[in-house]
Amino acid sequence: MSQNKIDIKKFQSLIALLLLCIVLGLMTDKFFTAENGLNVLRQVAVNICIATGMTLIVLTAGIDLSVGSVLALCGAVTAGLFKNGLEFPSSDLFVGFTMLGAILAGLLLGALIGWINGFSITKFNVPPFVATLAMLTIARGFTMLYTKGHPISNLGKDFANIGSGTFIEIPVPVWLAIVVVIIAVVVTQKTRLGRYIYAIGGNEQAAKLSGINIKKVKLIVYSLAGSLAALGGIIVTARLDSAQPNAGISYELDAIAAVVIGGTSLSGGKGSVRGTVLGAIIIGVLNNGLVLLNVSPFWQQVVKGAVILLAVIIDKLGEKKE
Amino acid sequence: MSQNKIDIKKFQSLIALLLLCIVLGLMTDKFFTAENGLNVLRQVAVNICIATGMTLIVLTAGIDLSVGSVLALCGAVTAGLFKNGLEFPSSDLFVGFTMLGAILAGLLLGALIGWINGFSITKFNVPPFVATLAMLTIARGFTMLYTKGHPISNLGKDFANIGSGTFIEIPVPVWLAIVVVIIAVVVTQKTRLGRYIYAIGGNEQAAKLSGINIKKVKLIVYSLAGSLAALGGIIVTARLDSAQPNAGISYELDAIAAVVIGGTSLSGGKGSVRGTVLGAIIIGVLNNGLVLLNVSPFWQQVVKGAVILLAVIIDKLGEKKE
Amino acid sequence: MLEAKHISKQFGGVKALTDVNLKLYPGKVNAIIGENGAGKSTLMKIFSGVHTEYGGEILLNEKNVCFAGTKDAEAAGIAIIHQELNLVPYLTITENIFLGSELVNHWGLLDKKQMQDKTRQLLKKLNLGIHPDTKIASLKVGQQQLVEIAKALHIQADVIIMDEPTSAISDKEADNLFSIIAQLKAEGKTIAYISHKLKELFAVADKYVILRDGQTVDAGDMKSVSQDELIHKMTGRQLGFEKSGRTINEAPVLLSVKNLCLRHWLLRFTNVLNNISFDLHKGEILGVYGLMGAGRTEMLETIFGLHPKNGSGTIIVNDQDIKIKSPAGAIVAGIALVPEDRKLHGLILNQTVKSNISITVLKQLERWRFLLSSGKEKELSKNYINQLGIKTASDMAAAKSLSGGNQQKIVLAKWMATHPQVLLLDEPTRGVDINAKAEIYKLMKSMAARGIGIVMVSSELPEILAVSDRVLVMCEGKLTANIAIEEATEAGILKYALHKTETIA
Amino acid sequence: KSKSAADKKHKIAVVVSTLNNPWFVFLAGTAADKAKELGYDAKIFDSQNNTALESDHFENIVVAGFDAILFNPTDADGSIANVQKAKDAGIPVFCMDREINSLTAATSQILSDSYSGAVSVGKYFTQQLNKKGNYVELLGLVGDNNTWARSKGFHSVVDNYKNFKMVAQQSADFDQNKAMEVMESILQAHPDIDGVFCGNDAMALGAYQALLSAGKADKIKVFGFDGAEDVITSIKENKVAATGMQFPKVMAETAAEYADEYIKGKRDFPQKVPVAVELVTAKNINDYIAYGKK
Ligand SMILES: Nc1ncnc2c1ncn2[C@@H]1O[C@H](COP(=O)(O)OP(=O)(O)OP(=O)(O)O)[C@@H](O)[C@H]1O
Ligand SMILES: Nc1ncnc2c1ncn2[C@@H]1O[C@H](COP(=O)(O)OP(=O)(O)OP(=O)(O)O)[C@@H](O)[C@H]1O
Ligand SMILES: [Mg+2]
Ligand SMILES: [Mg+2]
Repeated sequence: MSQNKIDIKKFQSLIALLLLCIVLGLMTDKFFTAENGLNVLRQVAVNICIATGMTLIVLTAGIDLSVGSVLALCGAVTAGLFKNGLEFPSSDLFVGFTMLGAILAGLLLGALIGWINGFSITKFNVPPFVATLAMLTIARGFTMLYTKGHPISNLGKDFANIGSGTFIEIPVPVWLAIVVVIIAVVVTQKTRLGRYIYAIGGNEQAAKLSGINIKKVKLIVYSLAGSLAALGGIIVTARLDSAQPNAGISYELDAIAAVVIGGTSLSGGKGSVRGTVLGAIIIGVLNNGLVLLNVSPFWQQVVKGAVILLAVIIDKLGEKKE
Repeated sequence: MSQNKIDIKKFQSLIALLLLCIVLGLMTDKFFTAENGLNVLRQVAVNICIATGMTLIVLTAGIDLSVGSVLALCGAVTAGLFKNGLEFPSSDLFVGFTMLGAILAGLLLGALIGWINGFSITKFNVPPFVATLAMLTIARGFTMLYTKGHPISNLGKDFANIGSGTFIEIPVPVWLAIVVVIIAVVVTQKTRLGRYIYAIGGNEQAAKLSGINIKKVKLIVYSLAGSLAALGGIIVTARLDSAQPNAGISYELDAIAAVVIGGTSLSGGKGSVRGTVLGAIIIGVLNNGLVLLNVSPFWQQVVKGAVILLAVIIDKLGEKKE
Repeated sequence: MLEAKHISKQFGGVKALTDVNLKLYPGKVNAIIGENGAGKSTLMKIFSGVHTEYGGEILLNEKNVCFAGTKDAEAAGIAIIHQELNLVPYLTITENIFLGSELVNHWGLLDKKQMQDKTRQLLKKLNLGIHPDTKIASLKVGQQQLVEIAKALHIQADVIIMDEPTSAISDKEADNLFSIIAQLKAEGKTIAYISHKLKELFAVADKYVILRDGQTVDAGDMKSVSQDELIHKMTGRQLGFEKSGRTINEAPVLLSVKNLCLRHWLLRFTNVLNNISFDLHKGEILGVYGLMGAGRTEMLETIFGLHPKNGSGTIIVNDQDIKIKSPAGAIVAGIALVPEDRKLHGLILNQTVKSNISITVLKQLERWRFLLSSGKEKELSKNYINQLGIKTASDMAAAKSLSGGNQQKIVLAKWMATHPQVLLLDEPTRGVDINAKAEIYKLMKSMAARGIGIVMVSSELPEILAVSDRVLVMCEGKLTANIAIEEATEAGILKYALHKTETIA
Repeated sequence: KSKSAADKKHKIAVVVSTLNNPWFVFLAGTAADKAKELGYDAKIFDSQNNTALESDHFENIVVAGFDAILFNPTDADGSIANVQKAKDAGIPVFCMDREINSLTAATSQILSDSYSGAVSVGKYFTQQLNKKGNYVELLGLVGDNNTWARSKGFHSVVDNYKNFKMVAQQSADFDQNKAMEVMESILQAHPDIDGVFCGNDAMALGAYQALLSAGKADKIKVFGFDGAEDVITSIKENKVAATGMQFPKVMAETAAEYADEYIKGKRDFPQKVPVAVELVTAKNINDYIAYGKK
């Protein structure tokens, strides 16, 4: 019986997406083309990466507002290290970076920032909202300091390929997103860590009494989310062949929207990565559809808001019978 | 004993603020002047209005992300009605508005939008985060549609006075904020509505079983927050003598930051309007101080984030001893 | 053998334990006895590594141990069933039982199959016929309690602490538990057993330790002590309750429930409640008995307006047909409900005792119809704190800092404050010590004497027999018996609770 | 893509860096109106100052089969890849106002030269302040390249004079309200300033509002950049000293006309068409209207 309910729930999120697709398909013949499909996927790839990390955090009843800034900082640092290396003016030392080295450094930096978020949260009891809001500002500041407010561009064909290349007809960012999602689904559904994430969000007290090391799990989760944001930053940078200092502004809202539309509860313990992917695709399809249909940009915002609301209402109607 | 604890708590938030003020006072002699004090108060008046409404919502364990957009829309509509009245092209009808009429219309619109937020939340069970995120987009869209993307300026001396006038040496916006805060403190501490707000945030189920009409209370709270955002919009418009279509972007973060720095828990039921006022002033003093010290815009963000984090950590250290 | 030496523990200014000494013997059931707030749970939490800061020392098998956390205690072989449920609501039974000790296969991935099988075995042992993949959130409190027990059994510990394990389960499940306890005892395990049900203690316990106000006052063999002695040692005074002997059927009808039905929240064509009809007279205490899942809670909830969409039927209060669509409506009609789960439905745990008591009657505390008078509120809460003997540091203490029994009294107080005509009580003495129980019974009687009609759902037959004027028995959503107290016997009531019998009007 | 549906109405996309600023609303609106006037379907895309979102727009535009793009880039470097994508799909791109750092990707770039515009403002600034005094600079978004083009142009002039002292350089994110608040605080620290240079007109109006409530509006001269409606009025009323007038109308219409010619078959366009930024002051204000010449 409770099993049944879950099935209905999965169904509901999909229904919202399918409805949206059908409506768009009827309204414009450009919508249902392979090219446009890949288009949408490529566009949501970054949000899927970020939102997957966000899902893990939200499942523990946390939140991460810093993802957009982390994306910008890590994208910029990756680009900067790759292009200009690391100079220590005081000691005349110069360290060059290969592409892989720069990318790893970027991902590591993301993990480090996430870890710092987790540290303020677990060590000092700072509410996740505040800790990551502060980090939103701090990381953006460091991005500006690192780039001096100017983009870092012309990173070369190889790097750009991460963003705009394809592999077996499918864009590289989509592959990356797929890998991220598969790993995240396995982690959440099939491993202890995943179980602990759900347990902490569901009842932190009970989790603690069951001997789960809450702090450790949270540190891991925030670090993971940080490095996923960094991955998003690397993809964005590669797509544009340029690291923009103000990249990723307000991406946290898109990511959280994907998480919540996907049915994950902000109070933690309930939800899934799969739902988040659906949520991100709903947002992506919506953005794409509004552009394909000739909706004026001002109306677009109104329609976008209304559709998101509607999607969640459809989602909730099924639940309400309870 | 628990009495003591509350006192310490009050103390902690104040300590953070005082520390900040002392440091700033030592660093620049421009800080501790009556004029600068009023300056800071005038600048935080708008955030205090919005954050007060936000506090009520957060106390019920909700959140309102739409305040910034509501501020912009209501500011624009107030300015538009006052300046151009309301025209019904189809029926050749024209309705002019007095200043008071326009302001009331703006406040009412804010309340209406808040009510709609509350309605999606209570009627359809949409999580507050999503309902108000959708409204953030929708209201911004309507602002753009109403203003066509252009500011509505030159509203006349009387209207501008709401923003830049003074009364007994104290700026009008500060008076407005004081009135708002007093009313909100009385409502939260001394009335039934206030109790219900805390009860709902503390344990919604128990509140419901105690005979509290949850839906009604939430509708009232969201409407109040909406009209306080509208008030903020009217003040901003009056101060600039111009309604900007892009006013209020990301104000929700400032408001929530004030609420949380002020010690109100995002999971509801715990906190106070007084704390929020302190939180808003901390943010305002920080913004002011960083400019007085002419900290480079790059570093400002880093410092601002770090100080907010520090303020909350100081605040939490006291709690931890428990 | 587990031994406590000079244990003391303080919460802020409150001394929960002072210089407690006791021994728990292997192969025995050691009863820990004491009034609400005596410090039983606190002591057990120290044994199981929940509280890590305390004075004194703990010896396990003569060796000094100091646990850094619950995992440590588990590793040392100590498992605990907490008094307050500690389960993760959105996880399944299996997932909760194995939380923190998941089985993994050689890939490092969770071995769901094996965990499910083990869970199924455990549940079978406890006679809980529920699928291991059921989410905790959809279980009733009693079933959750059983899951907690299963979780502790699964650890295979040498010392098993049971903090009021039977408070939320009915006699049938309790009997089941006792046979498991017997088995554990036979295996030589040490069992610490806390309960306020004296009858139960005499049935299962071998040894006893009595705590009063955070101190050990006595210990010994259960066989060597009588019930009255025990009560005397716990409370410092003599106690006993007289059986009710009144019949008040001549009094006017206060509440009349006709054809109350409740549709299932998911399965539209199944009824959780079927055509329930009964009358409650002025000044009558109506006991409602049934096994777990009989639908008693649902019946009270429906009367109280908590199921406006799925419920149907007629409710008549004082000859007036009343449409109750919400708790607020029920309160206006003079009905009050003390819910089954005080943490979830009864209290706002973070708020003060005072505001928890006053929440239902704030309207009456208003001055000039909008400002709350803090003086009146203080008076109100003081009044009930005294009247019910609520043990609290002050009326400003957070409700969560009180012991379970005292929390229950707050819930009672908040509803007594509304001066209801009809009081619905769902397991009102769950987790309440005998002294407080007696006080609550006394209170019920005095309210009944003032003409208030009381419906009391209880899973404890002795309680039903002691307090009720008339007994209703429910089984599977139907009313199966309506027995006058003179004719009621334990066996007679159980018969109706167990077997499907014709519904009586 | 296939040109078989040649008789169908052609579509032109207008991609604008942001619609959160009236100046860009005007630029995009004018471009779209002109395209419609020339007989095309026109649609506006708002990149919200986000190059990645711009990238999404370009992909969608390619799929939707637009015939030309009138483009106001978010970033000189970051937008190159986007323009290249369109070019590869056979869609011509005409840049308006802002440049991209590529001489091959765009079909033509009709540009407003922020740097030399700021140089003119800087020159007028030095004149007006008699080559000495304390001044304040309000920067736009610090991650935006126009912010720096204007700042550098201005400083290339003003920094040559030893008697000028920049007492504060702060960012107000191109936002009017933020500019007002920042200015209010700066006035606390430096009550004795002579001029304010702002990276755009919205900030100039905000700064003016702060000066006005401090009672210093007539002593301190405010300089803006853009030529927005409210500032033109303000210059007339002697509230704002000067602004650098860009010509969004000219740029937008030129771009639309080029696109029209391209669709009709023309292929050689000048790679860069500079549209000078003109200095608007109280003296020549009567020659100008908002966003252009009379
Ligand atoms: N976390 C806490 N914070 C403050 N006080 C506490 C806390 N836990 C327990 N206490 C206090 O310690 C004392 C002992 O409580 P404890 O829960 O051990 O009682 P108990 O004997 O288990 O009672 P009951 O039979 O009602 O469960 C009580 O006065 C209680 O208020
Ligand atoms: N929210 C719910 N989700 C799933 N099942 C429920 C829910 N509420 C009640 N039930 C089921 O409905 C039936 C009746 O439960 P109810 O709580 O009324 O029984 P009860 O006689 O009060 O038992 P208890 O002694 O446990 O309180 C049970 O089978 C119970 O499991
Ligand atoms: Mg206890
Ligand atoms: Mg029940």
